[in-house]
Amino acid sequence: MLEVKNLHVHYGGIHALKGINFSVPEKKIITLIGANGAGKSTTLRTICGLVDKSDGKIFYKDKDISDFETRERTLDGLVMVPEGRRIFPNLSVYENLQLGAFKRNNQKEIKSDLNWVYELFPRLKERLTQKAGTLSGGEQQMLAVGRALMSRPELLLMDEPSLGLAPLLVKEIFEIIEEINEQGTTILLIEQNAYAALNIADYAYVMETGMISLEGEGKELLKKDEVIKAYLGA
Amino acid sequence: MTSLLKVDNITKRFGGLTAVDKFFLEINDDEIIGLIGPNGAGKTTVYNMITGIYTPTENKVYFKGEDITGLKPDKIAKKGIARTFQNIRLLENLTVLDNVMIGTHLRIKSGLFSAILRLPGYKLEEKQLHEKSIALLERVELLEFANEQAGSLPYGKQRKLEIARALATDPDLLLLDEPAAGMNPQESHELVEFIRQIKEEFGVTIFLIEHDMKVVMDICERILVLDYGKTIAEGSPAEIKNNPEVIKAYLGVDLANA
Amino acid sequence: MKKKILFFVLMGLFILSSVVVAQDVIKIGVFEPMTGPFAVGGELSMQGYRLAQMQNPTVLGKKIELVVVDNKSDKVEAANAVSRLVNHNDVVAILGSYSSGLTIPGAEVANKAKVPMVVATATNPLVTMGKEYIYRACFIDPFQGSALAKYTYNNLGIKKAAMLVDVAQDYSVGLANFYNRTYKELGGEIVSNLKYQTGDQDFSAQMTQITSTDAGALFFPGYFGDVALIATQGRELGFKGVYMGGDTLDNPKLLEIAGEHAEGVVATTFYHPDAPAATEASQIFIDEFIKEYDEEPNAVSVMTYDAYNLLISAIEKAGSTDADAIKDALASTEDFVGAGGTITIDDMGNAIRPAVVIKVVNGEFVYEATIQP
Amino acid sequence: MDIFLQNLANGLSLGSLYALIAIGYTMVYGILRLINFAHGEIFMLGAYFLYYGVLIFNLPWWLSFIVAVILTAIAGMLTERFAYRPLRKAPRISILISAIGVSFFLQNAGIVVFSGVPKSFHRPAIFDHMFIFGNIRISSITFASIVISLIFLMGLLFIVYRTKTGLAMRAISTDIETARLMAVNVDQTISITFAIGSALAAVGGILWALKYPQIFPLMGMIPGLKAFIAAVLGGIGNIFGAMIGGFILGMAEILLVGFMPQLSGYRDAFAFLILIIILLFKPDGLMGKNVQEKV
Amino acid sequence: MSKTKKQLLTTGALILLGICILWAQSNFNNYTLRILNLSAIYAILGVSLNLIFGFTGQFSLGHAGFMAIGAYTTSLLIIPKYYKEMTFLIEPLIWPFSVLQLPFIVALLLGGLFAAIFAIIIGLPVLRLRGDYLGIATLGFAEIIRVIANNIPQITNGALGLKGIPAYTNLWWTLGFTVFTIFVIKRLIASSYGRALMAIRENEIAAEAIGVSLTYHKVMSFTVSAFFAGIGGGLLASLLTTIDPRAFMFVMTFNILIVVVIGGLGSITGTVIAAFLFNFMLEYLRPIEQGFDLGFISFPEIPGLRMVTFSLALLVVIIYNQNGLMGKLEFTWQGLFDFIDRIKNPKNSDEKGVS
Repeated sequence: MLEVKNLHVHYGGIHALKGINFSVPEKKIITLIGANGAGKSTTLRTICGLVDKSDGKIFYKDKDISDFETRERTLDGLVMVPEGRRIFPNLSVYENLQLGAFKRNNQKEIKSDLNWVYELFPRLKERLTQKAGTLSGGEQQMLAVGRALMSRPELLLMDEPSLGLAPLLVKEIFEIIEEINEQGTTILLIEQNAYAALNIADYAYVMETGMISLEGEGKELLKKDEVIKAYLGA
Repeated sequence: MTSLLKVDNITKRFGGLTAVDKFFLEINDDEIIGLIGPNGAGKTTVYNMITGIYTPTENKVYFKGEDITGLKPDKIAKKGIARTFQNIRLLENLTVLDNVMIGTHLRIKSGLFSAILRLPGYKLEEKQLHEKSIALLERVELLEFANEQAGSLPYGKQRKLEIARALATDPDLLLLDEPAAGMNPQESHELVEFIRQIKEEFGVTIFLIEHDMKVVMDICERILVLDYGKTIAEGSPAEIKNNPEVIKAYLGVDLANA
Repeated sequence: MKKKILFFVLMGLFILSSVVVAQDVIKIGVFEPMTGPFAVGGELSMQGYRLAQMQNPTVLGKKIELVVVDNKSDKVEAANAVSRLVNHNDVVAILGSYSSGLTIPGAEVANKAKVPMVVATATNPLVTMGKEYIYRACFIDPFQGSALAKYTYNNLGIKKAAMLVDVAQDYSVGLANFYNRTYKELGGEIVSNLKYQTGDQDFSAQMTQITSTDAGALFFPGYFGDVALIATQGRELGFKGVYMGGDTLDNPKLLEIAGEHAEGVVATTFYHPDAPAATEASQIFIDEFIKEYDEEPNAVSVMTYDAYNLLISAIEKAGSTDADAIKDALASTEDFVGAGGTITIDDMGNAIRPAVVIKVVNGEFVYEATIQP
Repeated sequence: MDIFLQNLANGLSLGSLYALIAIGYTMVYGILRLINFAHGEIFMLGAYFLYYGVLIFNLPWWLSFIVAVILTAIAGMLTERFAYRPLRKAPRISILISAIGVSFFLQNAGIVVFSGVPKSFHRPAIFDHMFIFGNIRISSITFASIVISLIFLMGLLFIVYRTKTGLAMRAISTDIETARLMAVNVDQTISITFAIGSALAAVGGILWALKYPQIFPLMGMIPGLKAFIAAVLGGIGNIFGAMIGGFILGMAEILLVGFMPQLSGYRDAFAFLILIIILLFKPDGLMGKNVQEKV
Repeated sequence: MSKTKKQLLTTGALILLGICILWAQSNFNNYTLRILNLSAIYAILGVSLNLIFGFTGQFSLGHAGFMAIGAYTTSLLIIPKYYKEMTFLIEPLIWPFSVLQLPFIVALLLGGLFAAIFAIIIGLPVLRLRGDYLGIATLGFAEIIRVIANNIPQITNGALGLKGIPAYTNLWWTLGFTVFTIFVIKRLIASSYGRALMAIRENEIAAEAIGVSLTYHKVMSFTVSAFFAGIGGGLLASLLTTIDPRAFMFVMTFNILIVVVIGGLGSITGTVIAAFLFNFMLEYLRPIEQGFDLGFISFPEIPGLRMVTFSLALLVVIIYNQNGLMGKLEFTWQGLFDFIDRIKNPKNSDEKGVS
């Protein structure tokens, strides 16, 4: 579904991505793990077109989308849940969800998707008219995910969904990721919480200083010594 | 003996919402205390009240027996309370060294004119501050980055730098807001060691907020659990881990034993 | 890099073009506000200069070139502009500028550099004071102010008047001051002395206040655009007294903007074709002006027209472009016949000339009276 | 008493014009966080377009009005396209300088093209009418401007809070990047914002010229500044606040002169003084949201 | 590079500047000298605005107000008595200004001091505001000062303005004060206090949390900035020999702001370059509207075209240099030598560039 080929990114003087290659097959959960500053977020942002690549190609649904605008990519079902949730704090919860469905016009479908989101996140339904900025961190994360779902993503990119969440919520959010995937959405996940991520991932890549250093099936990587030592804690 | 910090049943309301309800805490010298709780429970609000960003709606905060309620953050920092932030707040466009040196500014004795005219008194003081900052950077293993822009450091080092900068203010009490956020287990583990060491070396008392249970359980001698602005439990790590109410509100059943 | 080169080449061309000058011309500098809040003044002034130049293109057998520099309605630029005319363009003499505030810094520079200057419309006494190279074709505010005050009190018999003054304009403040003084000396009473600032366009509060008094006249020494608005709003709010103002009002635009509300406005100005002081040059000027610009002339244009001719005749009289010779010729001007009347220069460098009182009747300025200095 | 009522009417009249211009100002600010110093010049363009429409092309009034508003909206979009869009990723202050540049440009180009001599703006006879209630006189333009301000306020509130474009505008105002992720067409939405803001400025300029019937290239400077004060007073970015701010400012200016005529020379300073005093008590303006940074 | 060497170089450069001034004063015509003086005054104003805006991050639009205070104070203290009697037509000048006449330097410094005192009075309440709100409030104060100046003829002579100000200003004064301003502000920036100012710019919350008093430092920066603005105003007054309140409209502040932003916010070098560029460009564009003949093609005279071109040029410059000409870079001796090095050995620099 997504193919990244020899992707290079420069930030000012820094060579942030040094030619990475990976692919995301349909209906799977793929995860990128790695230390801070390894270039995971940059990868995701480049795939969405928020960061300009300096070399390489990105194929999505067999199309070269390397030079597409962010908006075009989103219209085509490539949707990101950005790091730090980035909900619109001044808008109500409902309006945030509406924005997720911004590109769509079929009110009936939107309505049914809304109901699906309410089912996934009953707490959002209770707070529809509240300003999103007044939600707690966990609720904001749910809103960010819910908002992304409202655009009917085919490939959902998630940037550190568990960041800054209480343990109970971390668990909940991973369950939801799995559920979304079961409904047919492909997921590319970046996580600090390598343990949880590898547990749900079909396939995983380990990133180090702008390169992919290791890859394999999620559960297998969990057993690898270098992964255990570096990312899971002794 | 008076305790180092006494938070006397403070309450904070925003409009109709009670963010923190009668929070009580006494910290003695040399303790490491943890504050945990679900997102939105009011943990950071407690910090903000201690460091002067908010003024409690009710009751007072005492530091070394002195009422510090309503003082401005810079005055509180001068009294000896330093903090870090949940979302790192470095002076990103300044160098690593400058970040630390600004931390020493509050102890400066020379006046503005002395500084502009470069009088001997100021020169000497500047030299001392410089040396102190260099030593501090060396201690936290950031000396090699001294002249780089703080914003260009990798995330983990930024966290460290923020702690170093807080230490530069010569605090007696250090408040760390989610120091391990965004770190992987290996990094968190190193952080725990780091915090332990600086506590010993700099003789600071530490009060931290953290979600990473491993870190909290490892390092804290005493833990408070906040939920909906109320303290729902207080005790040793072991007690907290098995407190049913905490498990229900915060830890979740299986993760409690992780 | 290519862009930069292109930029410098263009830059170089401009600089070059200003250096390349034709030989047999006499250069006269003009500094006027072509941009900024006084752009209107600059434009009206240029109409007079241009018309005069067309009729009188040579002096001493050489072609006259007008070097026009913009002073942006800004004091700093006014001084820069004159400095440029003097040092960069090497002009023989200078004409300008519309307002006193702009003329004074320019006059300082010119006087210091010993370049003669003829001022057309700046009426503040300080423009020429203490500067031997600066002369002016118009009368000055103390005369105009007191002339108007006398006219109000004696001719119209109005004993109570109100004033509405633009505190940000030296012209307005100066004129108001002299009017106020004379009017009080005569025994009149200023029942309301209100202020506004350049740029204000709403005068409803001021006019409401003035309407509530028993003032028989309102003296508003402002620029014609503002005055047109004041007159309109005053009538709308029911003010019934006589409107009075200075030379800036002698402009057909006032009648256009204020329309019927300008009816009855009384103003002092430099000339009127029906005035006894009018010369044969007056009618020629009016005819030519209408022919050239397709509109009625205004007081500013006639003064700049005269200033140009006054300067040219002085150069002719001096027989050379020597600054001191021109200066002396200017100083000794006697009974120079201009379109706006006859000018004699006094020992302060100011023109001795009568003021003409005009009044708007049926949408036209008509001659009322002449006040001798 | 009559004088007081007359002053109230005067204040209302001036305030409604300030309000109308302030709404456009605040709208652009709300979306782009840009103090559009060129707003006053756009306002000027509106008046000139109408002038040329009626006088040069002899178009009927209603048609000239529509054409002028549309042309001004296009002018606003063009300034955004060429002077602000290239700077979207630049520091905010650079865009501000660009706005100052546009303002200088339009002023000076106005002088070159339209000439610096004021033009008389002849109004249709209907606007010459004065309503007289006892001793109180109120111009028909006052009623027109109040009614038009209210209509536009309603229309704007509808667009901003009830339409998809409005939703996009509000999203962009908080977070452009995330708005892009929602497939919002950012450039187009900002263009629309400028078009609406400029159209409002045009309507303001035309009403202003009807009330104060002379137009000149710098006519927008002071009304622009006052509208800016009004917008800040009400809490910049807040449409309703701008309206309130406009009325407060107009009323305050008039009442100062009305009740303390000896201070009439301080009128412009008074506008700022009110603003500063209000800001000292409400640092984000009257209706502004307290967007204190979350720590 | 060693410190002594740098100091030596700086001293050398200053002596060279002195010689240049000496030469310029006798060889340049008054026009060029006037533009140079004006540029130097703009540099003083720009560098001082850069302190509060570029280094402290406080959006201040009140510079024209401080200039006005400095200009009026200086002027009133140096205008000869007979001129004061002659020009104050509306109301006589109040004591003690009516009798005082002080040396230029004293008057200038007092002008700066008055502006600084005013800055403290204004700054204490206003500097609590942030961002655009601070900008409009300071702009408001500047306008209030101007309006007051219009309305107190017994001190300012109202709109008639002050005339007969002795023309003391020359390159020694203007460039001397430029050097002095740069010296003081650079020293301030490089001190612990300067770092505190930059901390406030970067992140107010963090700065306060590490003990930087926001009020003290903001007001301090504002005051120092106003002091030099006052001096700049005084120099300008003596250059023009006449001032009135219109000279200090907010457009004046905008001009200084343009200089600072075009030069690069937070770069003193950039400000100085932009100050000269701004004034020389305005003058060099004059031929455009005078109409000119290039031999093969002739352009008609279009009054006002200069300002149209200038504003377009301003737009182009800001669009192509979004962070200003210099960004945050400063001139240093080290940088100069590196630069010369690179020109001499282009190959060398290529290798360096990659690393």
